[in-house]
Amino acid sequence: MSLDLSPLTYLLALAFGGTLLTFFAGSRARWIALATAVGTLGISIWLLANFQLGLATDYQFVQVTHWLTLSTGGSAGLAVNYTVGIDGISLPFLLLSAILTLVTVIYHWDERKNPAGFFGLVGLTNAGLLGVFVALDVLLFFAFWEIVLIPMFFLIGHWGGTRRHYASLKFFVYTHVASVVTLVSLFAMVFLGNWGSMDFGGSISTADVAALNVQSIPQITQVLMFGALFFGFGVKLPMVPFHTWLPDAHVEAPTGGSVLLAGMLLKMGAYGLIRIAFPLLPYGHVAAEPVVLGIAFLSIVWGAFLSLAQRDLKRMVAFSSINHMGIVLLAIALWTQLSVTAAVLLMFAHGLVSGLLFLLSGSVHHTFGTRDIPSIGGITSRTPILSTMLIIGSLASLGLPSLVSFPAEFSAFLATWEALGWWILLPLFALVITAGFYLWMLQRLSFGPAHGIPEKARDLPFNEMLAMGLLVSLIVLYGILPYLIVQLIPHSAIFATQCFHGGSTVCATQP
Amino acid sequence: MVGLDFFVYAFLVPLLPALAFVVLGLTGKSFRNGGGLLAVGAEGLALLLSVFFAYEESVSTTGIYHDSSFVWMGLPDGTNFVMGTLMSPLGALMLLVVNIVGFLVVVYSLEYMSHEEGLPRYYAELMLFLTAMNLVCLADNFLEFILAWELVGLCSYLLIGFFWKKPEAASAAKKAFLVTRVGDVLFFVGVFIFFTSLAGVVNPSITTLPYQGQVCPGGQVTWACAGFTFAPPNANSNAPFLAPGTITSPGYGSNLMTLAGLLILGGAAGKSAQFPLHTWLPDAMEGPTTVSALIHAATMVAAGVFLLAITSIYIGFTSTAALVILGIGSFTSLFAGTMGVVARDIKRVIAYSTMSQLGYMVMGVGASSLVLVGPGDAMFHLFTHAFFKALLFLSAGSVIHAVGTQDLFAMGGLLRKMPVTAFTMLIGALALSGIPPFSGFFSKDGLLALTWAASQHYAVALPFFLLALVGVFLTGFYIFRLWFLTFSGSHSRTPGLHGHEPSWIMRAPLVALAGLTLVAGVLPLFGGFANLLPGVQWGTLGYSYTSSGWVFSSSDLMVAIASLVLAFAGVGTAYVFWGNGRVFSLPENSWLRAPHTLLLRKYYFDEVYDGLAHGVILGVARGLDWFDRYVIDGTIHAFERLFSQASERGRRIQSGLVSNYASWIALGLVVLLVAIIYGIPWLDSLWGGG
Amino acid sequence: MSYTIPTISPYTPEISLLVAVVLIFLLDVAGVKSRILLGGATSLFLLLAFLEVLADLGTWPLQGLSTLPSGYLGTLQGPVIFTSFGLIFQGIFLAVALIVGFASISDPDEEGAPTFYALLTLAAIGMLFVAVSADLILLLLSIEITGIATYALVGYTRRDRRALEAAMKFYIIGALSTAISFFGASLLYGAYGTTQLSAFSTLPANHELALMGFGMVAAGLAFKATLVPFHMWAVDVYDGAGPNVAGFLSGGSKKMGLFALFVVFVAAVRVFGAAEGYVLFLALGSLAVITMTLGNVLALEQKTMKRMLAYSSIAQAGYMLLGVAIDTPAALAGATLQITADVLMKTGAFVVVGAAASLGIGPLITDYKGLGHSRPGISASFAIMLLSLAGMPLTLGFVGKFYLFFAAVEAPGYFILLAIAGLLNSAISVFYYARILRLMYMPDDSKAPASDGHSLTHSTLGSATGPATPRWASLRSEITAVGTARWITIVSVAVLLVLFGIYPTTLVGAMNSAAQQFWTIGF
Amino acid sequence: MIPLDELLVFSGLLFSIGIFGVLTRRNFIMLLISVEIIMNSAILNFVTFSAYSPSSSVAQAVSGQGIAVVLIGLAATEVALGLAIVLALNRIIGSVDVAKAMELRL
Repeated sequence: MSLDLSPLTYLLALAFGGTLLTFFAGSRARWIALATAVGTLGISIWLLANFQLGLATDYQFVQVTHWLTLSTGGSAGLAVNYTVGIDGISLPFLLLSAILTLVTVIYHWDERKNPAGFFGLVGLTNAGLLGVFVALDVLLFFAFWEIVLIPMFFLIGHWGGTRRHYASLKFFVYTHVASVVTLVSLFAMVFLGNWGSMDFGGSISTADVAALNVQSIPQITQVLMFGALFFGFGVKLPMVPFHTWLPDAHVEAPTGGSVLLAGMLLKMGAYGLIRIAFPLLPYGHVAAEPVVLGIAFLSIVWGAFLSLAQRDLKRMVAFSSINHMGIVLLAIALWTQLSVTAAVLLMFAHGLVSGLLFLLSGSVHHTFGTRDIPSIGGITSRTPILSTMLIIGSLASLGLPSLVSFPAEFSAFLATWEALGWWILLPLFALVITAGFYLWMLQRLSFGPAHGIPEKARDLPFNEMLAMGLLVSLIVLYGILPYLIVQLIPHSAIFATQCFHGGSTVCATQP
Repeated sequence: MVGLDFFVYAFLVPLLPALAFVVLGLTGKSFRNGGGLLAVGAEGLALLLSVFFAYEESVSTTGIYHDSSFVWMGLPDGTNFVMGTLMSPLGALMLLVVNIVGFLVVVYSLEYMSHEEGLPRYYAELMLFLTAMNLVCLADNFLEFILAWELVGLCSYLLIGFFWKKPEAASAAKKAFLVTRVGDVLFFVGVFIFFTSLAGVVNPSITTLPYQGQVCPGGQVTWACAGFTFAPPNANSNAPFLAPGTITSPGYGSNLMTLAGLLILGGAAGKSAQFPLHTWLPDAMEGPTTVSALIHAATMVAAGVFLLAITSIYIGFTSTAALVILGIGSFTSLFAGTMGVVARDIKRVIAYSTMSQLGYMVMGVGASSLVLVGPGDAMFHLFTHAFFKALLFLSAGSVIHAVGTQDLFAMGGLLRKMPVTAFTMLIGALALSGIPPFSGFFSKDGLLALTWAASQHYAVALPFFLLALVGVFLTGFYIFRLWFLTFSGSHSRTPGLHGHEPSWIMRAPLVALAGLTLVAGVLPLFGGFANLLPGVQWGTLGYSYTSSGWVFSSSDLMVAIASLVLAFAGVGTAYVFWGNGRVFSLPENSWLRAPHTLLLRKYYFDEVYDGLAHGVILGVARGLDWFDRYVIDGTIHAFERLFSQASERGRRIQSGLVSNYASWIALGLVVLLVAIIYGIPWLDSLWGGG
Repeated sequence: MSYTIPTISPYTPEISLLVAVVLIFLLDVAGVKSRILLGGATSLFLLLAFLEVLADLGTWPLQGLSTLPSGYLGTLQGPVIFTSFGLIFQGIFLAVALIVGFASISDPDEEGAPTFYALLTLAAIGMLFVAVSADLILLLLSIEITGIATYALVGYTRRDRRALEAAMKFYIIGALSTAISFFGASLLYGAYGTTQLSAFSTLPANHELALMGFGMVAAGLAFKATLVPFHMWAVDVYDGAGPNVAGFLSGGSKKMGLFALFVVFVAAVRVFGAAEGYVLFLALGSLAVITMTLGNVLALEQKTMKRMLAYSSIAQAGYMLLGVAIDTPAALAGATLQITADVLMKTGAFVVVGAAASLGIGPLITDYKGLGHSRPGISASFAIMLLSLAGMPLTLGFVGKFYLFFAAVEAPGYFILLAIAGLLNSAISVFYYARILRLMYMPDDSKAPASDGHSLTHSTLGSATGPATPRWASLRSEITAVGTARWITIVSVAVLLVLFGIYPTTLVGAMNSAAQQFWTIGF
Repeated sequence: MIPLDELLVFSGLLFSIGIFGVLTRRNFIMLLISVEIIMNSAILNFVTFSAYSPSSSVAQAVSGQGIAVVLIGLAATEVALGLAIVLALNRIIGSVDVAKAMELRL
């Protein structure tokens, strides 16, 4: 066995090893969790620093190690490899996952309910997520994909709110159903494409998607396969009408769980679309385009309206996630370089922003004992810092320039305009609604005369402030200098957007 | 003259307040008085710089400095989103306005705000506002413009909500943000059209026009190449800035470009409180008076006009779009004026006058686009208006500071108690009414003359010109109603109301602004100031300053005389009703009652919009929420129940009696055998052996 | 017609176990009833046999597993044949027996110990012969040896009413099925004139007779493999039998039935022409789908842990049947892998049920509430087994299911429908596995307000999360309560599941080459 | 010699009788007997087919009879165990009626 290990292997080893240690660390769990989170963040930053920009032809930090062979009746069988590697699309997610995990650990620093379990599960979520974003093999990808469900199930079910049992089961079963649907399609792709191994990258150059023989798959089959993949990834996204697991899961999840759920788990679906469904099934996505776009628009409008109707702060933020992920889906569906870049950037932005907002809803809850927006108000007088953070988070989420969502949403909308013209009015209308529900929330919660505030309410403790401060500074940093992230993406986005429909290397977005 | 190289440092203008913002935002509490002096210092430096830049621009022949080297986001396909600075005559003028008023307001705040809670927040937000506003002036392209524009809106939101404990303030802040957001959304689409379509529809001949959108090499549509950036293709070129009359017909009067122009107008209307997106501005008076003066009178609301002005230069409006712009502006000028006539709140009256004056400016941009000259007149009015409107607001602030109420009918007789304030406010009121020699007369006359000229070419503009004239009458009427109600008479209408003059810290800005109001009107006569106002038709009593010098025009004379007469008539009428401490109230059964109520309720726009927001939008949202919970999620639950029921029923097969199990086995055996023995041949024949 | 003198070496596992049986009888006669002694000895012999099987595979140490020698290991004429496929199953059967035997050391009942171990070992011997049978009669006889031993094993205590009822049901249905399969065998004998499995690969003159024979044999074997509708005994028997015995039935006896189905039908596939074979496998596929669906759906609403596990076991049988229904090397390998995984997880799960009983935990699923906090060791292991059953990654169950479903997609024709059905079933099954996890780890303290990890609510939740005793101390008390042997078994099974889940490389390699050989060469 | 067909029909009848017995009887002993009848039908088949074997191989032809002998032994073993179970069950529930042993259900 070769010892030529990729740094990504070290990253995964650290994440999983740290998690294992955390589970058995008892009262010292939080320190180990912190060390693991810092370590993974460190490696991610090292990867960022050593990532070669503009080297668009292939994945970087690749390692291909034989894992197992599936018998296919052929002579060689089908190799399943431990293949890892990253490009500019996956790297932002690695960073985001490490950041959000760190933030979660800091925020929950004083967790008293079985801290070893909590931090261990958070670490396991992180490890699984990192795995999803580095895996370049179908089995590996799917394995990590499913691993993520497990800790999240426990996090929601044990540390969650009053209806946590219902929510955790719903989350688990719903998303699992979705994943198994994708699995069939993934298999079909491997088999129908005559893949030599289950790798979809790494040993195969990104640019060489043709090597996966996707164009040889009959068109009707491609459409079916695309449908299955789209459903599976879309539930995770989530797309309307398969979204109802999300509000429940979010409302019941513990704060850190929500942060990871919104910040990272939703991104897995979109990542799957960008990485697998769209580039590998060119005809499928072209044919399904109207449906995908329709669902994207529906999600955008639905998320915005439903957020407006919520009384629960967390539920509101959850629905706003549906809205934002709808924009992501829209951007992915357009499948141009600009739009895919926008989608990745928007996900990065949404990870930071929704992370902040979920931290805030957690803090609001345990500071005031409720998240019901109408029953508290004027919190600025008692908790100015919390209120300030809430304002910043809301503004970031409604797409204020100089905060990170703006460049992403702007480019996404620009790409939408370029491709679809006047349909742009729909998401823009939703943008107004988005501004509306956030501002309405601020008006009721932060401003006005104080009411409903319990006597013992205190402003944010230091660790929560630190966690939020970290996110806010990143939101501002990447808002002012978006190229720090953007420069990674588009080179990879070029190759992700090339499709090989009809033997042409020109990407046909519209049929 | 230092030369263009010095413009490299243009970024310092926004940077100085930005630094102050960061310092105040992080450590504001450690400053005495909330760090006001720091703000004054930073803003003072910015003012010095902008004066200097404005001077350089006015004497420069080359005119423009452009730097867009900072790639904010870039794509390999050549689409680059850049940030940079563009120092142009218009920008320099706007910079001057912003920083003069900004500086004076910050100084004024030192005393006016000194008793308020949360001063560090106040100054930090003010500094952030000035940063963003300076950035608006210097924006190099539409993206940067939008960025700054939205930040300005944010500061407006935060500062309107400064007294956040008041529910009205919180509500007004939200309203301001949302209504301008609607405009912004339209603005975005307009920009998108420019970005994607301009290169395709631009008439090749207009590449000769240095500041308009260009056809990109190879027909490629890229960011920098699609008219998205304001700057000329070869930065720092020696091409002269637009001389009057050099704009030819846009030549690309396609419907799409018309639409784009109207969408830009939508953005401008949101920011500049033009009909029908005007409802937020009166409510915005819930903010501190200083904020009203700076943001909601002099600078931010004028940014909409600025947007229209630069768009008219760099891209141009089609005639249809220009006509609509003219119409909206003119209509708003009258529409706002009518509401100003009945308002009781001193600040709201001034707010309506702001809307009205902004309407004149918007009308001016439309008119200048119709007659194919630069938007100099509108910008000139923006310039003068900034001073006298800030003056009016700060004077009103002085009054409010002294008497503690904003109700006009509670005041009266303050002339003797606050002579300086009364005097400065009088200057402001005269300027607003358009009485010479105050600056308002000159700039407003230019606009009216321009609109008259436009109506000569496009008859459809004539009614709007008349509306604007009626607006002149109303302006004189309502502003002097305000002045008389506040200052005239021998005693106040509220017993125990005692006014007093503020300290010199507050008086100094008043006096300074009064001085500026006096001189601003004639500034174009001096030096190269007119260079800052491309295409200005500084028409006074029939004389227009054009490229060929002073030119007499009898029609201009008529316009000037008409507006003068109307203004005096307005003031006179006001005197008749309100002068000398008189209080006019409408008779109970007057036929004017109904219109009066209509005006007081602001034409019921708030009610309609509220109904739309709460009734329709929120109603739809609640309906969808119900659907989401009970239909979509209900379907999921139905599946769950289905399986659960199936499981519960299926369990009963397991009877526990072993004979039953054996029966099932026998049944299974039979089925299996039948399937194998008869099923196979049957299926075989069915599928033809396949 | 000449018999070569059989070499003794391939039979060393069987002989070792026979020695063990004799030894147990002798010890019983000598009055030794100690479970430690008897169980220890049995386990040692089972381990020995297991190692011998590995040695027979020529693969000791383990690295060689992926490169099995091609062709038959022995070329014995007559009813016995050694294939690497069969040897792998020998290893699987011995592993089950070993798990059950070792875990049973911790059973309290000393009186029945000799009987138990003797029967267990006898059953194992029968299973070993099943794995090497080349003759239908030897196959059925070996199954019957195991069958009789297991009937007795279920009711060996003779005092427990439920166990006896289970034994009775098991016996009646078992005897019925045996008789049916022998009847089928007789028809096959009539059709072919011989009972050698290798002979079944040609089409006989009277092929309707042969078809009937195959159908009846299949029905008889389906009883062992708990395929619907031949499954109903299983639920009651698993429920009534001791947990370890249930584990043995589910992990061993059922797998034996499946193996026999593989053997008979892989031989039989060559009987039929392409079209008829296709339809036959379609029938088997439907049977698989019905089995897994019914198992999973009925498991949803079960109240007791054992019955839930029984239904889950039935559902798993449905998955494994895909191995023969799809009939490709990949499917066979996948099914074998899934069987291996199931041996560990299902047997382990039943052992956990026994451990829970010894902790005073009732039979209901809800009785497991809060177990995760009071008994971390076995709960974590149980959780791993359940996750593996649900097909979650990092466990062998994931790899097995993944492989099986891949095989279904990979196979030509409409077998992709089987994959979809299987995956949807897998999704349903997650529901009831997750429910147990929830109960164990998320005690139902719903009256406590939501926690966000903060002080306001923590005082109330602290009590629900169990005593704050040091972790290792509580683990020690857990080991004492459960019994060392049982505890070690449970934990090692869980660890093995994870280890093989992460590194299935050699295991999969072995399955692949064995399945490939077996499928290509047959008998 | 008896025709093959008749023998087969006979064994088929035996099989059916056995199955019928298993399905209708509640008495454990009767069930046992029914199962044995099925078993015997199988044994009969083996002997029949052996006798009618067309195979030239003597070993093959005779093997059916050998199998029959083995099966008789097997059946005896089975019955022995079955009786042991029924005795133990009878001791506890006081009946050999399988309908009395229905505690394990649903």
